[in-house]
Amino acid sequence: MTTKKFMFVNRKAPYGTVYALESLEVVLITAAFDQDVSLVFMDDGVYQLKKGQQTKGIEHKNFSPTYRALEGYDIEKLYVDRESMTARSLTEDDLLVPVTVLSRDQLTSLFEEQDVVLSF
Amino acid sequence: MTTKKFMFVNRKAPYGTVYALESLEVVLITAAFDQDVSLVFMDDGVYQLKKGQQTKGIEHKNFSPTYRALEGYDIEKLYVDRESMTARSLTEDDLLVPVTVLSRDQLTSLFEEQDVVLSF
Amino acid sequence: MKFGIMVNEGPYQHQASDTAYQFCRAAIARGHTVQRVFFYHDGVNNASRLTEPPQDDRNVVQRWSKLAEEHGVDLVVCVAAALRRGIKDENLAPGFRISGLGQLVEVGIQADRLVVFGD
Amino acid sequence: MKFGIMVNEGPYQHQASDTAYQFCRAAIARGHTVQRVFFYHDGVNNASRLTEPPQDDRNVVQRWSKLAEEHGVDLVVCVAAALRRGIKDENLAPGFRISGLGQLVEVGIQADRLVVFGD
Amino acid sequence: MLHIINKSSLERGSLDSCLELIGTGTLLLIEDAVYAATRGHASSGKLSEIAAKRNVFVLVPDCEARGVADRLIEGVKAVDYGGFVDLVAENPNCHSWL
Amino acid sequence: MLHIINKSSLERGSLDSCLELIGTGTLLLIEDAVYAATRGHASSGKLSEIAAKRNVFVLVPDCEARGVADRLIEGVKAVDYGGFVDLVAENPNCHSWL
Repeated sequence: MTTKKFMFVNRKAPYGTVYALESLEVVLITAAFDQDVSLVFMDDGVYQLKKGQQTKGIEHKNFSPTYRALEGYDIEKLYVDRESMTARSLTEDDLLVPVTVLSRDQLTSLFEEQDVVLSF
Repeated sequence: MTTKKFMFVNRKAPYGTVYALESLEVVLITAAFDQDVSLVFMDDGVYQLKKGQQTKGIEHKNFSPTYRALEGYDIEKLYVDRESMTARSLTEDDLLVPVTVLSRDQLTSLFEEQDVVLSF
Repeated sequence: MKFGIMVNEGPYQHQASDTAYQFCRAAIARGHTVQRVFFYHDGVNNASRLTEPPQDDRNVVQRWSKLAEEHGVDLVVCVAAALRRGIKDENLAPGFRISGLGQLVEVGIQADRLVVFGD
Repeated sequence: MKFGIMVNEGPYQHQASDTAYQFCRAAIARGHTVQRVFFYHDGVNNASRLTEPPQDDRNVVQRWSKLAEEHGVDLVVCVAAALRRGIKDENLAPGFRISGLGQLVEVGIQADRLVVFGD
Repeated sequence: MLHIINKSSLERGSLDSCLELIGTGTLLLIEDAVYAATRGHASSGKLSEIAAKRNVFVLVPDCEARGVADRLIEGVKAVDYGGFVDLVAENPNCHSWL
Repeated sequence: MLHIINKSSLERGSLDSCLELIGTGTLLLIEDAVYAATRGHASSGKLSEIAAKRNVFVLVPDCEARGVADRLIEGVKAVDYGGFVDLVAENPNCHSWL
């Protein structure tokens, strides 16, 4: 089967809307099709990776452990926008998983080399 | 029946979402209940009143003539936020109906004297 | 105190319906009355009896139905908004009823506070 | 050229479904192929055969069904998203079918372009 | 008046618009709006200013869900859903900035 | 790359985020995003700057619906739905900034 470069751009915070959760479902399926999968977290999307999410009070399913499981599906290209982290005072220590922090210029290049870009 | 002060705050552009259209439906019903109705247009909501809307190309119903019909339902308190107009380079001449343009301080007072405030 | 509640977004896509539900439960626990929850815009989709969320997630529709059953909360779905979106008696969950926008205005007049939850 | 389309919002609440539909029609008019429209998130609500918009407004669901009938466009509703929101075979409009997320990935691989419409 | 904000201040304009009109009102941040009240966040400065003059509340279950309950700025008060109900009851009217 | 924006630049951050990453790409404004390309709009200045260097398009039916087709800034090109299709076809890939 053809292998294409799929990039998933996560720009929304978790729980306020369903996009982060349902995006993860697409990511897992795409990996199962042996595609080249990249995840980008920018703007409020960086909050998806925040450690310490406790969803009992809002009675939502806490899906943040799934990010830790991505490695098991060979999804290892996790990119985070540096400026989005800074505007939210987040550091790599605040995140659930190891990520590659990119500048805006690096992100621009990454976008341009993709075949399919899905934004959630 | 009790008369209360109902204020409808319109902050969204028309057509991109349904809120402007469905908000108008609530406004008309509220007037039919003989309540004291005020409409505020601020942020992108001021675009709801823009003259010259032609929706054939997007195949939506053009509901902007309804604003002209409000007077017939005795809905005459239409307020527009001055700063929102300025940021969008709109003047009263651009609008479908006569409105009262208010400063932020005047709007603040108006909000505080309401019984029920509905935002769309 | 008597509360009216308005819900403007459907289940799951936005947190609005969740927060509205938690607000209602807390209000009842405080001894207040939730006179009516009015579902407008995509909020009408909260009334679909056909939803089947995953086992490990909350069931938004059932929670509303249970609130109606246990506390007599009047769950009203706007008929015009519901027709636009395909909510009818045939797929209406228990505890909900379909009626006009007048029900929203009425609760706005009668309740001490009307609280809106949306996007 | 072969296009895949993804629609992430329901009918009427957002313009996404309208723009996606106009895009499909224009693509077909240009001689392109729309291989599949995949409905995800609240987009699954585009598949409800129960919607009844006012007479003077467009009928979003029927337009999609007609596109499928006249141009053989494959309209696929994500099963997981549809179960969460109450779209099932019993309220599914003509021309739509319910299937898995794999159908989205497949069209992403096979089509020359995948275009997303949402909020 | 109780002003209720549920959107991220970096994604939407509702917090900024609200702060222009807050007058003597009270502010409650819920859902994605709670991030604005976290230390070092781009909006935290303006929230601190407001919190020095007005009552500013955040909904704790939403902070916990997002993993930010331990990094709220000074001067912001925490409430649960019951506290949310009390705020609505105590204030003469309320406005959800949708 | 074709960048597609459908949100008002005064309500959401998607135009600003996109402009940071536009590189050598092309920009298409649809739905509520078209307002940004109108004369005197708070975002029109930055759009003019981009339009001097890159291709910037607006979707005409969306401009007409909103009553702003006659006040587009210089340098922005108008397309209909067919032109939208052509832009997607001509560019190697596309990104809808949702």
